[in-house]
Amino acid sequence: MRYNSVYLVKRIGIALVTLYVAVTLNFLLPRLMKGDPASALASEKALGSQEVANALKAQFGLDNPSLWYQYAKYIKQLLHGNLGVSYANFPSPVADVMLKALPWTLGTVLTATLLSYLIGWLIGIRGAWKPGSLFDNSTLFSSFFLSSVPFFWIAIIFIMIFSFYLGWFPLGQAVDPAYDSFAWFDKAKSVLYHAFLPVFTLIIATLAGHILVLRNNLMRVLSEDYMLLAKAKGLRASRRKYMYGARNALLPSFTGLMTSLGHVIGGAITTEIVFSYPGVGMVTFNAILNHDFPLIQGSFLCIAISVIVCNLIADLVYPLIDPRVALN
Amino acid sequence: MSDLLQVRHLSIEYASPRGIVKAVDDVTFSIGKGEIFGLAGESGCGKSTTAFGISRLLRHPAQISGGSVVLDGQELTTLSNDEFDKLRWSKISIVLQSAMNNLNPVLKISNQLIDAILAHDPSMGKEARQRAEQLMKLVDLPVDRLDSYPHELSGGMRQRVVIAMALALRPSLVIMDEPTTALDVVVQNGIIRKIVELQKEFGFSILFITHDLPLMLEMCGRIGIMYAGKLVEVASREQILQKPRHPYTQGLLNSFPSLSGPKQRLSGIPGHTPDLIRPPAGCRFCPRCSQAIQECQTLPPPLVEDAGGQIACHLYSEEGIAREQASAACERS
Amino acid sequence: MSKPLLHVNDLEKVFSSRTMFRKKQVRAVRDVSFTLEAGKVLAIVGESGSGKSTIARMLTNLIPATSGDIAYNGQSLRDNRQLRKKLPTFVQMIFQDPFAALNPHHTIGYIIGRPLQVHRMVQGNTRSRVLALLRKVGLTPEEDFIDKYPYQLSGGQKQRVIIAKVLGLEPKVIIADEPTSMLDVSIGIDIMNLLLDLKEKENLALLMITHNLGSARYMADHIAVMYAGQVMEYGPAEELIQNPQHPYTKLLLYSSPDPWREQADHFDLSDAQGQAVSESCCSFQPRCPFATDICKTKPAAAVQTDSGHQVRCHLYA
Amino acid sequence: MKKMLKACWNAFPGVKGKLGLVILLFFTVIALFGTWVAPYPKNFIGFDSWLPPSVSHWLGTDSYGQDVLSQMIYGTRTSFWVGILAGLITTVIGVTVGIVAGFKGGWIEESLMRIVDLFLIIPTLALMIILASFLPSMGTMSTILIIGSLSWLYMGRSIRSQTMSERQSGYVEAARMVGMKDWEIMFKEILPNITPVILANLVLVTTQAVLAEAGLSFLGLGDPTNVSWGTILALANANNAVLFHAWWWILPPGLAIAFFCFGFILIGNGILEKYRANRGNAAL
Repeated sequence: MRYNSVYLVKRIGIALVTLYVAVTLNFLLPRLMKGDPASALASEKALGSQEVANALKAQFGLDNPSLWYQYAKYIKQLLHGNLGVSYANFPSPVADVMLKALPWTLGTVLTATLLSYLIGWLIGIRGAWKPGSLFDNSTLFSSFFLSSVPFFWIAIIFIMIFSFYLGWFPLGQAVDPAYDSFAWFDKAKSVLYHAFLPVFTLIIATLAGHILVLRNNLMRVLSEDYMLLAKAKGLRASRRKYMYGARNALLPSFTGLMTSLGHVIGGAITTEIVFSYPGVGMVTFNAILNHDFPLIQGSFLCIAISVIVCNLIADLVYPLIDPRVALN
Repeated sequence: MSDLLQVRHLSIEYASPRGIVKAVDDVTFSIGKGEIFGLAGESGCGKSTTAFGISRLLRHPAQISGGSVVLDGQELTTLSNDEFDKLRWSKISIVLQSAMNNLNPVLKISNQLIDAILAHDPSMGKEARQRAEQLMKLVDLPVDRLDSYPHELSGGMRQRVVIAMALALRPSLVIMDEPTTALDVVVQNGIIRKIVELQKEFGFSILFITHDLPLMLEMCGRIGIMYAGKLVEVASREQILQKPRHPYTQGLLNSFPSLSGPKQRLSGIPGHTPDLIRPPAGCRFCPRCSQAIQECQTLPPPLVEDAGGQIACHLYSEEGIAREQASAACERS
Repeated sequence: MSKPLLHVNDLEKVFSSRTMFRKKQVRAVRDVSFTLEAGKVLAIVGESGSGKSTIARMLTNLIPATSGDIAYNGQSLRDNRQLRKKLPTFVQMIFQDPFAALNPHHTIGYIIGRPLQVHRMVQGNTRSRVLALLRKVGLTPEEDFIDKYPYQLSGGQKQRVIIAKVLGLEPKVIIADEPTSMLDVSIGIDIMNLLLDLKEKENLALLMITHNLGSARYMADHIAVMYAGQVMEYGPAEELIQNPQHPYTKLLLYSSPDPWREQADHFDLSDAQGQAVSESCCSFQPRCPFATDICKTKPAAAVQTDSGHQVRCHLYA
Repeated sequence: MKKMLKACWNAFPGVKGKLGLVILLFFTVIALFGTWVAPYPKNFIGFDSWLPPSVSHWLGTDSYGQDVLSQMIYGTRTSFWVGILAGLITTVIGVTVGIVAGFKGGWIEESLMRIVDLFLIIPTLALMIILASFLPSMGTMSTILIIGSLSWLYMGRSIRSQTMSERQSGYVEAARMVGMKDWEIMFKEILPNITPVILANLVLVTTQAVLAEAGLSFLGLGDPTNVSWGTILALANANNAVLFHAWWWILPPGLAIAFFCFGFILIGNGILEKYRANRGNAAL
């Protein structure tokens, strides 16, 4: 493989440090904000019985006041994958709730981000290739407009048009009520059928950002000497556009793709609520309603971890596109 | 020596917020087959614009507003884009200033050498690689460098690759726009000697553009001097060295500190270049010209062709010469 | 012999960059020594990467020297806070790119006037002093120029504004880092003439840095030719141009285009620019046509030859 | 007065700048004079619910019988102030961090930028949710503080890269040659040259702030007592406005947010274009 060890170690190092900070943040937040963390994490009234509350306090070391002890306990629990117990859907632990919800969110968000990046790439290129043309101006203005619209509003509008008035898509949920009885093929069909609108919403909502970034990058690349040389060589327009123009414009926007992942997940949280799509967003929403703090913390941690992992993957893919990074 | 390229009354302008800029105004010259023709002038005189006009590489606001360009008897300005693309690189190729980015940073050197060949002859396939190796040997570069990326080469090596690339399809005209300006003088010397050697071997013509007059005088057979969009003088190397006629050429020659001549104070040229949107009525060099005469303020100087080449200056036009003799006569008597 | 304004002794600069595992050291400047008297011009000539600009930045304390001594009027710069605070009124630098050296957001009056206030050269209004400086550098009528913005000036005019600003601090030494390489030649000559006149009138010491031997010969009384951080040859300008000793100086001379020269014998040269230079041999050895075994094993020391030049080459050891 | 108006008018360059300014003025007027303009008092539930738009209720009523138009007008005030104040807080932090990190370099820059990169990866909205859900009381002020304290990251990084490119330029080296102090170089020499980029970023950040506020209130974390475009949308969704064909309850808040932010983005891009057009005479 063409990887340069220093680059690899550096990237994994950064990912681990970010993860560590996210975990520590997750630990510190409830303690900094509200008075007694114990009451937050194991309040009797929510669980209805004293022994359960005490058992939980012991498990999380909340009975011992020293912060470090609690922190050590918290990390130990975490390594066992035990994120505490969720109030709302007691007694199932937070980890199970998360495992059920995460695939839905990751599925929609990742497909939406990649598709939106691809479409944004194509539109951006076509716009930048002939600047000032009708196509370029119209995409530019609509991108400005789209980038200033909240995710969930687009979701509501789409439901109103496509589901309610036109009836093409379901009003929400992730699968048909009779999902379990389906054969695997119908299951897949129903999942896709339900997932289409949320993914479509996410694509439209994030498309504007990608178009603008790519168009600006390509405008800069087009003024470079090697583009002029490519034209002088009489190369076909398609080769110049993609092998020379787009490939160089892709590089800076690829790092943009990574940082936008966090933004997309943020948007997905609100979109899932509109579609009542059982992803992490929906879980977080219900957790907030029921003041279910362990679940809130758990969902935040899952989001942070998945984003960090995706970024690490993108970091590892980057040297394959940009030769300058991997080899020096 | 029959002419390869004839440029007649070429004019190029572009719209700027402050008005129409006449970057190139009524330029006429020709380049013989196998001749190294130099186009010299200071920044903003339109030499690069002329070259890009000839090879139809003008960037958006600039466009040809008049004149004709004939290559090998074929008029270029009226060709459609597709017809012109057939000529690109097979008849005319270009070498740009060796800035950091005249090679695509994400493509291997071999791909960039081959894709010009493939664009014109897609069936090449395997031999394209051998052609690329041939080209590298041509410019004394190690063949194993074919698989490295541009950022791994030194400035000098990158410029040699670009020169090899320009010769990939054996064009009849190679335009070189300041090819060695960004390089150190020792590396530049090596590359210039390699260009002259290749020119002798393949016999293509070169349109060499630079602001470095001494370098041009060492390399080009005939030289055209441009000032503020006008071609003021065209003459052979010896003519310009011994007896430059146009006052601007004399001023230019008097601005370069030489290494071998006596050490004396040089005067350069006072003042600065005119505004190309509203150029002065008469000769554009008049405000800075020490030998300006009456007509210079009002009348643009006609282009006079004679044994010594071309000159656009009232001192050498018919009435100018007549007046010259008259004033010389009264001085003597 | 007037006391040397600037005395540089065994100057050295090592840039160390640390990647994850190994420490990479680049010796940009090695054992450079020279002196500069008032009213005299020294030109440092060398290719890009020869360390000439690094020396300029060390002399003006923009970057610290790794070792060696820089003394102004006998006072060493090393750990001398008083001199460092007052240094701008002693040595000033003219930069290579006039287009970038002026802040596009300030008027010419502010650009020239502000340094006067920083060093309290003038109490209160600096306008009259700035007008005088504009006159001194030939930007007349000065009333036109003082309220203009940099984008309204041509390259040559911008360089004159920079010279005016530098003169405002009444320095003893002016370092010009390739002052004319970004300008057209016809304007560059005027700038060089201006610097020469100012050197005479104000009795300044001028250190000129350039890659062009022609302008070095035009301006300088002494020339130092640098390669890979070391001074290869140092001597009186006219002498060095007419009778070069060091192979590299000869190479530079014959490579520089000069149509008025009758016949120049050419070197064939390997384009080995940028090869790693080890300490154990003469740094020019990889590209030197006259390299012998001794050149490959022993670093060359600077030697005084009979013609008064200092040459760092085994041929003359 | 006329001259000041003129200066302010061409401070918003180009067609985009002017269009953006008009939109911004429209919303400012409503935000400042909302109480007089709104036909009915705030949160007044005196009407039948689900009334379609009519003469008395231009935008009809919602499920609680509140007049949507007046709710929208009051909502403008919250979103406007959240956008502006959060934007300002973000800009101040972002610019200081960006300039100091960009100019000082060394370990200061390294540590600041590590923190920025760290938080940029973690989704800011998730962080906001955590902060908001744990805060005892959620007033508008705390919303502004949360959004402000978390959205300066992107701006800090872009100002830092801009400062670093300015630091390399000649006039900064010339300023150090003259012996100017660091603070003067940072704020009197570099700052004016990056002001256009700061303004463009300010505009972008304000848009993010408005969207973040809408998101938070949509999740029920906004200030419960106050009304904003986000809360209107949240109620519309919670009460299944879609099933009741209540488009007049759903469309206006979304469009209002969109136009408000659109105005800002237009101004931002107008400024950036003028900045790029005359990089030579960057005299703003």
